[in-house]
Amino acid sequence: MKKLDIQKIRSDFPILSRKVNGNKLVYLDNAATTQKPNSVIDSISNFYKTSNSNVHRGVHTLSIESTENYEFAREKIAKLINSPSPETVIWTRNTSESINLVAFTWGEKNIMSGDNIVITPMEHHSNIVPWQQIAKKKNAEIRYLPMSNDGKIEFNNIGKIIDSKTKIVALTHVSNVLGTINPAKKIIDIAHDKNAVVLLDAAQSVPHMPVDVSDLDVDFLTFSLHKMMGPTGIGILYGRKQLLDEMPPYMFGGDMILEVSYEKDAKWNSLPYKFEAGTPNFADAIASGVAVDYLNQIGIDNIWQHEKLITEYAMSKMLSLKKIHILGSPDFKDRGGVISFYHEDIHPHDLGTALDQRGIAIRTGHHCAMPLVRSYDIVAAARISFYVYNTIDEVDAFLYSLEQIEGYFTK
Amino acid sequence: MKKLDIQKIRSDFPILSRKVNGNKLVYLDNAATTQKPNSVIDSISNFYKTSNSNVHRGVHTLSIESTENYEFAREKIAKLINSPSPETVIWTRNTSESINLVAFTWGEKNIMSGDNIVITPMEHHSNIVPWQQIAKKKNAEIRYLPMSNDGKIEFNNIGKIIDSKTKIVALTHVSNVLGTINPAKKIIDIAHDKNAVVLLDAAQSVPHMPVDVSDLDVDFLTFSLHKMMGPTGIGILYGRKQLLDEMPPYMFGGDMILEVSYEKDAKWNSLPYKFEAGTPNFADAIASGVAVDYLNQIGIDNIWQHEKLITEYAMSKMLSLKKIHILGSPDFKDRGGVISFYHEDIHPHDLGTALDQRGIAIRTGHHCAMPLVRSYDIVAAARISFYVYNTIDEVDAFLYSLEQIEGYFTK
Amino acid sequence: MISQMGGLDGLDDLYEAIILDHYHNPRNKKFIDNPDFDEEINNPFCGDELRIQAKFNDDKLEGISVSGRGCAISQASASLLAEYVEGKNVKEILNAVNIVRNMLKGEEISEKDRENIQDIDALSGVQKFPIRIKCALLGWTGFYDLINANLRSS
Amino acid sequence: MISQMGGLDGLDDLYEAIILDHYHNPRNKKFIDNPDFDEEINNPFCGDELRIQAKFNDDKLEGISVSGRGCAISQASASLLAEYVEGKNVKEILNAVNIVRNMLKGEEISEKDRENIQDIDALSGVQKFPIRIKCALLGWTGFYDLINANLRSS
Ligand SMILES: Cc1ncc(COP(=O)(O)O)c(C=O)c1O
Ligand SMILES: Cc1ncc(COP(=O)(O)O)c(C=O)c1O
Repeated sequence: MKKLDIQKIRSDFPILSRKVNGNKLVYLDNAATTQKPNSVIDSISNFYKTSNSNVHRGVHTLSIESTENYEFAREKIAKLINSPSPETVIWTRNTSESINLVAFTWGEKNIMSGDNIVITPMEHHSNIVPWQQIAKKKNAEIRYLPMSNDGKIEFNNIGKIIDSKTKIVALTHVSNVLGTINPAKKIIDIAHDKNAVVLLDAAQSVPHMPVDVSDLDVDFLTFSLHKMMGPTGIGILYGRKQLLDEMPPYMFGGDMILEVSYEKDAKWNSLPYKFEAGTPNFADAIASGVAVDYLNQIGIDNIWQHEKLITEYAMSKMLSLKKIHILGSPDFKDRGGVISFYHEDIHPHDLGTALDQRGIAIRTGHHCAMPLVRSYDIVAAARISFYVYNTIDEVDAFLYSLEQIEGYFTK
Repeated sequence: MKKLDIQKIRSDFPILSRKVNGNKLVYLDNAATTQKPNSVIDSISNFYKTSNSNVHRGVHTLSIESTENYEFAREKIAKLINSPSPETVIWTRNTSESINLVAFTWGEKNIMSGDNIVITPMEHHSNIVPWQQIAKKKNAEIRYLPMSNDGKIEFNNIGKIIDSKTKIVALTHVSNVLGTINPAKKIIDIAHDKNAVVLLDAAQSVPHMPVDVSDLDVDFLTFSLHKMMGPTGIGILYGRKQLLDEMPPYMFGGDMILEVSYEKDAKWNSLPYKFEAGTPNFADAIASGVAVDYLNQIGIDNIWQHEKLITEYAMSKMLSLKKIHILGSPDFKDRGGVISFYHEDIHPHDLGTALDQRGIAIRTGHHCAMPLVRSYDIVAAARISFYVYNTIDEVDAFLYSLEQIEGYFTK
Repeated sequence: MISQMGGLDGLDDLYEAIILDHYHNPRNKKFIDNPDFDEEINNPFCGDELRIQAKFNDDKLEGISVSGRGCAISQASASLLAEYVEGKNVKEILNAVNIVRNMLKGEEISEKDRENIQDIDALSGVQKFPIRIKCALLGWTGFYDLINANLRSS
Repeated sequence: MISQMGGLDGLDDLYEAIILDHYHNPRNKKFIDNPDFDEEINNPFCGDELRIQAKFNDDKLEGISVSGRGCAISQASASLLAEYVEGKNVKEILNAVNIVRNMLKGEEISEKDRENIQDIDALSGVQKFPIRIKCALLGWTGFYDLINANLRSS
């Protein structure tokens, strides 16, 4: 592992020198969205200033440049997750759309009355509600994998849950609330044994650790570029080619067709275009490729090691605070860089507002995982979440402020 | 009407000083996508450099700023089209998604076996294929309004087409191939008389002329920001509040829900959020508001007048060229700034490549309106399309090059 | 080296002494027998919850109980509400709700109105924290809606 | 004042004299009786269309007819194909397709191969116009696929 020069990395992120309420910004809301390096920001400006033109549509130079850049960015994403080919990498708006796409094309076609869909109790709403909806429509059942109190999937009776009627297992790779890293490969193997396919919601893993779709042998993988230094408006759906080929399109319109006539059924374009109707968000797709370049330049492995370090430090300190309760496993080795917690006496919102006075941005609320948060008998939690540009100093600033705020509210 | 200083406007668009194949870029592919002024480009950079944070989710300062900017942009769009309130303005990815949303939520709920859907022969694929698909699913009928040879809707027997079984009339406001400006208000009145709703595909009108949803009394309006100086990745669906309220959601996930539980059905958030699942493309939405500011600063009326002027000039010259055939009405008064044509002896692609040698960007192909182009017994056409930054000089450069190219191919 | 050394004085506008007092010692939590209504209101996004019981005699609020869980602002504001509205008639209550609403929107409040609402004036600092206005309003607008839904129809 | 005054010389790489000649005077357009196959191929995005008829004697191409409409490159390239492949055997044809493919990809072509493909060398300038490579390949890859689909199975 290379020792990262975090100060140098920080200098690539202009927002990190911003002041908030008179203090230097300490951004600890990375699980919601991350900040962007200059190279990504500049990619967008430069594109609009020099090559902007619609893709796949023209023989003129700008259009050719646009199209080449756009497809090159797709190749970079494919390489990052070790997809066997770029055509199985679909641009969407965000993880939520990627999951909806699978639920309402693959699910619509393959899930029948009496089948079941297996998810976990720690899913983001985006990986719960689409499945609840398709299950309702198809008269299928939603099953939850059992989870221990410290937020780990229990495997004892898993064969009773993932069974021959299971069509799909949809689970998060890393929980955005508990930080739990789920043993994806193990679950994929179990599911495949039952001929079920697996969708892995990698919104919180691909940005932070190496993820290899070929090695995992996963069927669908979803993530969002805005959570990995890329622009907003870009999500990814990776799918196994054979599955994507068999799926009907999700949206209809320009670019996703091969032929249209007034009277006959339209014919669909080949992958990946079949799933990309209308003018794509090509400027942001191109910038997404630049985000991947930036991540590769630091090294995903190095990012992961750095986050482990910070998380370990923060966890060990927070576990010793009497009034703070951390959700999920107390063992930092089991988790990604996400720590959700609550204070016995201070509501998360009051904590959030007070920390903001110090320029410290944390997330408070249900984290789009309402049933999970409620299962801890609270209605809201506070969360800090890290990225490669966060430092031990920032964690100290957070801890110091926490102590002060405790004093303020109990004075 | 104010006399526009086009050179000053041009200087706001950095790409317009680019060279292509040694010549100054002449960008005549505006119906595909338009170029962006500095203010829009800078809006994106500045946002990422200072305020970037997820919206609707946090109590911290960045999140508040993001959310306020995002909702303020929505208000600007609402005002531009005179929507009664911002909550009836839904952010989508593009026009295609907006139309799909209506077809598969409103259409799914309201179109029944035996009903019909009325469209026109001059629709973009995005306003054909979704309707063909929902019609097929629902066993409904697609009807085409009759169109004259010069590309105008014929009203003689319209009562036989839009009838008591018509649920929706979906038509383009301005054709992206023929340039035809359809009499929207007249058709809306006829449709409403039969209790049909109307979706107006305004992808080629809102960018170029004043469009007022309240005055038109239209039920749904769709357009794309990338065609009006805004960033890629942002489309709009305007809908009548009552219709939107009654529609089921389109996608499911974070942000569009009010409550989620493991066992019970989720409850949906209010408008507009019900239709905005997952992290929205907020950076581009905010830049879209800046694009609207820029358009307003020039004045939509002025833009329209300038485009009429250029179109008239180009049409009058092109009509006198022996081997050039223009699709649609020869009368420039009936049309927007779009001229599709073909040359008797030179294939559009050869023309496109040759013009590109001169730095002139035109569009060639089926323009995502395959059946329409084929109805003229050609398989592809060339198209020039204007925006406010185009000049008479550029039209002259195009015409001069056209003549030279004719010489080249027949030498 | 910790750079965030500034004080927390900026918070004092939001958390006035009265607010913290009401938060730590909420008023009117006793249950009410045979209330005219007994309902829960909440803001699912924050997770703030309130249960409001109310008993009217003609149009005079004879008794009110407010309990719940949530942030200091939502709970203190609801406690201030409970303390203020008890014994008032419907018109006075609705009027107070409107004053609170306007105050939080940052509109000018007349001297008379300000005197009228007494301790509730402590909420005026919430203006400076726009994201927390919803918290402060939860009890007030909720109670307003409950009165309209439960009393106006009968 | 017209600023676009440059010549069109840049086009000469794409439209070599041989290409324009084949475009204006396409070869092998005569219809064939009892062809082994007679199919249409197209590129719907450009609208380029070709109809290819072919008659084999054993594995030797006895006759071929190519007609269609589309851009100069697609039509000239198909005409070059028709002229070249007539009388060749399947192996020679497939080999030529591969040479053309490699040439258009910009790969090094051996002197022998280049001699071998004769006039077809005129297509080599298309490399510089990547967007037009598809046009140049339409007939070649289409014919390749047709041979594989119609001959290999029998
Ligand atoms: C009339 C019309 N409708 C719809 C569209 C589709 O817009 P988009 O590609 O932004 O979805 C276009 C543009 O291509 C258009 O011109
Ligand atoms: C685990 C997980 N899944 C899905 C999502 C949804 O991502 P998006 O909002 O980009 O659609 C998120 C992020 O909010 C997440 O953390």
